[in-house]
Amino acid sequence: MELVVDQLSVARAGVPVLRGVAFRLAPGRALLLRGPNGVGKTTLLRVLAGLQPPLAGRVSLDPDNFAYAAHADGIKSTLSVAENLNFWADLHGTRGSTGIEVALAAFHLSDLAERAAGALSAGQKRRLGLARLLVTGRPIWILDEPTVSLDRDAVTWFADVVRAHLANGGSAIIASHIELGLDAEVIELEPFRASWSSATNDTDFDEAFL
Amino acid sequence: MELVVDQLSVARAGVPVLRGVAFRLAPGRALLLRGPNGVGKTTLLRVLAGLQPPLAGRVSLDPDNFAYAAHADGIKSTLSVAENLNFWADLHGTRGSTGIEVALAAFHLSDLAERAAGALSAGQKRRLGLARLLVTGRPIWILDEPTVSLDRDAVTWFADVVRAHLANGGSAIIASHIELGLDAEVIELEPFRASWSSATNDTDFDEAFL
Amino acid sequence: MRALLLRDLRLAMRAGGGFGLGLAFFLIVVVLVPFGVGPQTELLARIAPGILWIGALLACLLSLDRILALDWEDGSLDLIATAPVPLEAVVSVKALAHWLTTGLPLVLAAPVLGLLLNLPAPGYGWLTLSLLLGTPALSVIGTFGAALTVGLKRGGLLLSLLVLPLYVPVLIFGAEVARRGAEAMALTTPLAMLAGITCGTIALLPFASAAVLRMNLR
Amino acid sequence: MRALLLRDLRLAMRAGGGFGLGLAFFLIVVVLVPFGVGPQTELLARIAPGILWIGALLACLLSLDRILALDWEDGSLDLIATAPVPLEAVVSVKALAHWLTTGLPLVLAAPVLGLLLNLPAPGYGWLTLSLLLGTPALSVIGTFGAALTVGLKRGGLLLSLLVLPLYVPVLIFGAEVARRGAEAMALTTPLAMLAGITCGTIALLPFASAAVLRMNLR
Amino acid sequence: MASIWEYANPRKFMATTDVVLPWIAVTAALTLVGGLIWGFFFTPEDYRQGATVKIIYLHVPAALLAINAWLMMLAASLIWIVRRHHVSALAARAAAPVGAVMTLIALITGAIWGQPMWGTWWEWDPRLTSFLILFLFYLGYMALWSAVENDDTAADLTAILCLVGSVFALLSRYAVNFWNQGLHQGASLSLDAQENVADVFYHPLLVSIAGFVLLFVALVLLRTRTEIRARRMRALLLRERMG
Amino acid sequence: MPDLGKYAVEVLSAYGAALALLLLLVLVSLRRARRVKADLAEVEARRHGD
Ligand code: HEM
Ligand SMILES: Nc1ncnc2c1ncn2[C@@H]1O[C@H](COP(=O)(O)OP(=O)(O)OP(=O)(O)O)[C@@H](O)[C@H]1O
Ligand SMILES: Nc1ncnc2c1ncn2[C@@H]1O[C@H](COP(=O)(O)OP(=O)(O)OP(=O)(O)O)[C@@H](O)[C@H]1O
Ligand SMILES: [Mg+2]
Ligand SMILES: [Mg+2]
Repeated sequence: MELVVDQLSVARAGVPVLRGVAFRLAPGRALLLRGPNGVGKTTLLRVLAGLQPPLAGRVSLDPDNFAYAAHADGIKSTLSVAENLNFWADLHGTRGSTGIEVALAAFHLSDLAERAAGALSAGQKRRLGLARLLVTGRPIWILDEPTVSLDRDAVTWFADVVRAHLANGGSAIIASHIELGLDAEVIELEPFRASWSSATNDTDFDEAFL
Repeated sequence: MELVVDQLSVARAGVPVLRGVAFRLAPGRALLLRGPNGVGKTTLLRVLAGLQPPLAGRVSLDPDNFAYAAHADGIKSTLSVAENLNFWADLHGTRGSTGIEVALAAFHLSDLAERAAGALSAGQKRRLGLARLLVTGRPIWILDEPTVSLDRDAVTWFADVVRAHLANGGSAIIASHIELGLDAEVIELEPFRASWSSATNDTDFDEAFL
Repeated sequence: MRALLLRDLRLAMRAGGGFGLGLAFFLIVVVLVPFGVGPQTELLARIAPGILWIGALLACLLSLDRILALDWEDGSLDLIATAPVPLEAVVSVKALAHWLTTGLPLVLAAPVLGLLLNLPAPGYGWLTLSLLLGTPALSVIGTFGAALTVGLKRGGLLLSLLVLPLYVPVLIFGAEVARRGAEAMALTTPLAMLAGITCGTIALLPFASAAVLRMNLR
Repeated sequence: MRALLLRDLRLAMRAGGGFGLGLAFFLIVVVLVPFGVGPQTELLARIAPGILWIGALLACLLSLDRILALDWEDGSLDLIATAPVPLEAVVSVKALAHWLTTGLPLVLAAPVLGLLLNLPAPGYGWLTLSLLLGTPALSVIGTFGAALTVGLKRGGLLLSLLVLPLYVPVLIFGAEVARRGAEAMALTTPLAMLAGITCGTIALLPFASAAVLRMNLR
Repeated sequence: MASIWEYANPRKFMATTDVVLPWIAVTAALTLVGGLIWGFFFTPEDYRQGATVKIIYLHVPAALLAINAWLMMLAASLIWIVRRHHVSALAARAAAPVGAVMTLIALITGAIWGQPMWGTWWEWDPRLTSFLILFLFYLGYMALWSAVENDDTAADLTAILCLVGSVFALLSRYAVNFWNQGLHQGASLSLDAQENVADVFYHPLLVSIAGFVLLFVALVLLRTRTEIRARRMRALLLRERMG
Repeated sequence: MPDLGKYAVEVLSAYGAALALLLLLVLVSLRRARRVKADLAEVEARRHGD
């Protein structure tokens, strides 16, 4: 179940942003994506999650190996914290096996379980969004700036959860600007930035549209 | 024009979250608000900005001394970066005096000035949101987690802008979980958390509503 | 899929969830008509079946943007799309939830509102039947429209514009059934057509909706 | 304040901004009516002034939630509220922008659509006049409703429910002017009432809207 | 004498109504049942309307209360805006469903009455129409209360809606009158009216009006108590979570 | 039972509908009152308990 990404090019709104990205990710390992604002981290992660097709290149695993946590959390503010998690557990068919208690406990949300999700602060919401990962039961986590709004304690809880996931043979791809204290490979995306000149065959009219 | 905050209590959705917050902020100084998720930083900042009334206590300056930058940036995605900034400059009547070029340059947005704001990445949007502060022409900045989504370079640009603002006699109140490298006083909000027991007179039914 | 249906119904019932508001809108449209065209009973009775159908259609239309846009805005839709459920099933369930929370109440309320417009007595049964047959098609077609406009900020009005032409056949046959019913005329042809349209859209349109949604998500 | 007005107009013109969609909705409602009530010319002519007014009102209603909700969602409203401009002026400008982008096009389009419904010849002038007088009130009242529901997720339908009863007097007098105009009857009283209501709402309601908005922002 | 504003203190209000409410409830039940039985069983038929006059014992009291409940809500809203007494805001909230049901009863009994008298269930008569509009106002008012999460904000918003709505309700009343001259009876309960209803109908009508009014008071008190408790409970639950 | 003549259906249905609505309102109010009272008591007990 090694993930192999090969010569991947991705586009945002039709404009290529990254070209020729390649990496391998073995089970039990984490990968940090680094790169300045606007380099294309979010776009790359959406491609991996199967939400948009790549421009070129190959991802060795099916999208349903990935659990994606985006900038937006997908939280329903009128449902309680527990109802939100239960929904995701049901949808992924993991209600019986994992149980949401583990996920709640991991992010110290058990006390807030009955609270309507709309009445959480920014960081609490984020924790709920991350707890969702645990109930998907998927091996590879794709995390887009997961620690936004988290306080220092919450960041360590998050790192613990990721470490436990890796120890269980899972893996994770994380885009983040801050230090997480994880033992992970780092890939810098700046060199893959798609520039005008790096377009492969500029003469092809069809290609020139892109 | 010193800001004096005295015995301030603030409530969110009718529930007191902080009690008895007090501090002073002289021109040229910055203040960092620290505290775990959910302690009430956002609520406190909204009260200072005049968006909601305090439960008790006093803020020595009028709301129109403050420029507020919230979690949400107030960016119109169909307007260009320049149009967005021009609007705020006009609304604050500073179009003539400061000019938006300074603001654009400070956050390295000049190249993107004609781009529709909706086509920016998360960090670029954030920079546009912060550039707005420069065109308000207001002396005290209230910043709620300003560096969310910013890459390392952008964080230093931001710190430079704040330092320049302080050097001009402005001041800033910043809620943030990460280190900004600013020379600033720090106030930890945890001790001011409004707890059950600190409720003044529990016996009064009228008060018990709150 | 049951989880999704239950969640949508639960969301609709919660504060601000919009359950009953479609109904209220229907009521209000029907109430406004006499203010506009005047209070003459005999005139109102003549236009009653048509107005009731148009009112139901508009009430349905207005709630369409809740079907997908809310889930889009808070990011749930992306996450649902990556969950192990086929998108065709997702859009069908969404349409079903919309019908249960909007269409069905309209069907039940229509006879009462018929009173307000002096609908002739034989019309009530046919009006209800035609709405019962027609509103599921409205929900399914509406879900298609919602999928088309999901990425657009406040696609609400654009959505109406796209969906209304698609509603025209349903409206024509539905209102025809109701009108002929009210005037006690033969109505098998429009009834059969209405039923046919509904079955056809339910069977086929979810595939189009899912395809369109997939495009909009990327 | 000019900046705000210009921004709102510019936003309306941009892609997805909703300019012209109210108009399209108006067109479609008017087009649907013959499908609903049947194609008899004389019947349509009788209900034409009323239907045109109701169509304009609904088109107006549907675009109300754009007035404030968009600015609320992306946080601009908070920032505008902290800017050095009185909130009363802000809501007035918002209502004006809404009228310019929605009400005015409706007024201009109404005579054309009157043709579709066989509006009698003397009716055109009065129809236009009544809409010209009445639609500003619709925008101002609508802004009040938008301010009431601004904090609520997708308050759209609740907004309709709250605003429609408030629209009743405007609709009655407006449609009455148009109908009497079409039938060449005396119409000074409803015309005076319509003008009175419009002036009254424009003068007073912004204070209520600003108050309500302030409450919703905190 | 204690100021009336003291009853705006929730604790005081709860204590007082705790004592008073059972009495009001019992009186209400007795008067209402008495009035309705008198009206239903022991009045003659009207020479024109036949047995349908008996509907008047439901219709007229419900119609009166439908309007007066709104007026009460208006007064309570004003008190909330001016003096910010929570009890009065909650009383307005408590009265709305009662008023709505009264409006509905007036509408339904009126519709049933219309069938034999006017030959139609519904007629766009001004009085009927304005009741329908009133019903819509009730619906909107209640919907707004339940849509807003923060209690104080909800109270503020609904109070202003009630104020503005009242003005527009008056306007609509006038508009509707202008729009259609109606079939409906004028008010004939007034003291100086020439053609008053005959005493045989009048006396039981007064009793059932009294019954309805008492029932209204009892229900509003009961529901206000519930709202106060619910409000306190929400506050406590929130605090509990705050730790 | 008085003789209601040819209007029996109307009068009886008017009484039936109105009384049913009133009864419903009373029952709903009472039930909610009872439930809220019980819930509040529980919360208060929890509060004083710990
Ligand atoms: C369907 C809707 C109807 C509504 C909303 C309605 C409303 C009202 C209202 C508000 C009153 C109180 C007027 C006052 O005392 O000033 C009233 C009284 C009355 N209504 Fe109706 N009404 C309706 C239908 C009818 C019908 C169909 C009849 C029978 C023909 C009827 C007969 C009466 C009578 C006899 C009174 C008592 C008038 C008096 O003595 O004051 N109503 N109604
Ligand atoms: N709708 C759009 N149309 C055109 N270009 C876009 C659009 N959205 C984003 N872009 C551009 O695509 C590029 C990649 O954006 P992306 O969001 O993937 O960056 P990112 O690496 O996630 O940045 P950040 O760290 O700021 O989140 C950026 O340069 C951005 O300006
Ligand atoms: N709508 C609401 N109803 C009830 N409580 C709420 C609501 N919104 C927030 N809260 C609570 O109010 C408290 C203060 O929230 P606030 O957003 O001010 O925290 P914060 O310090 O900004 O946290 P963060 O660092 O996560 O942004 C939190 O405990 C939160 O759970
Ligand atoms: Mg990104
Ligand atoms: Mg915060």
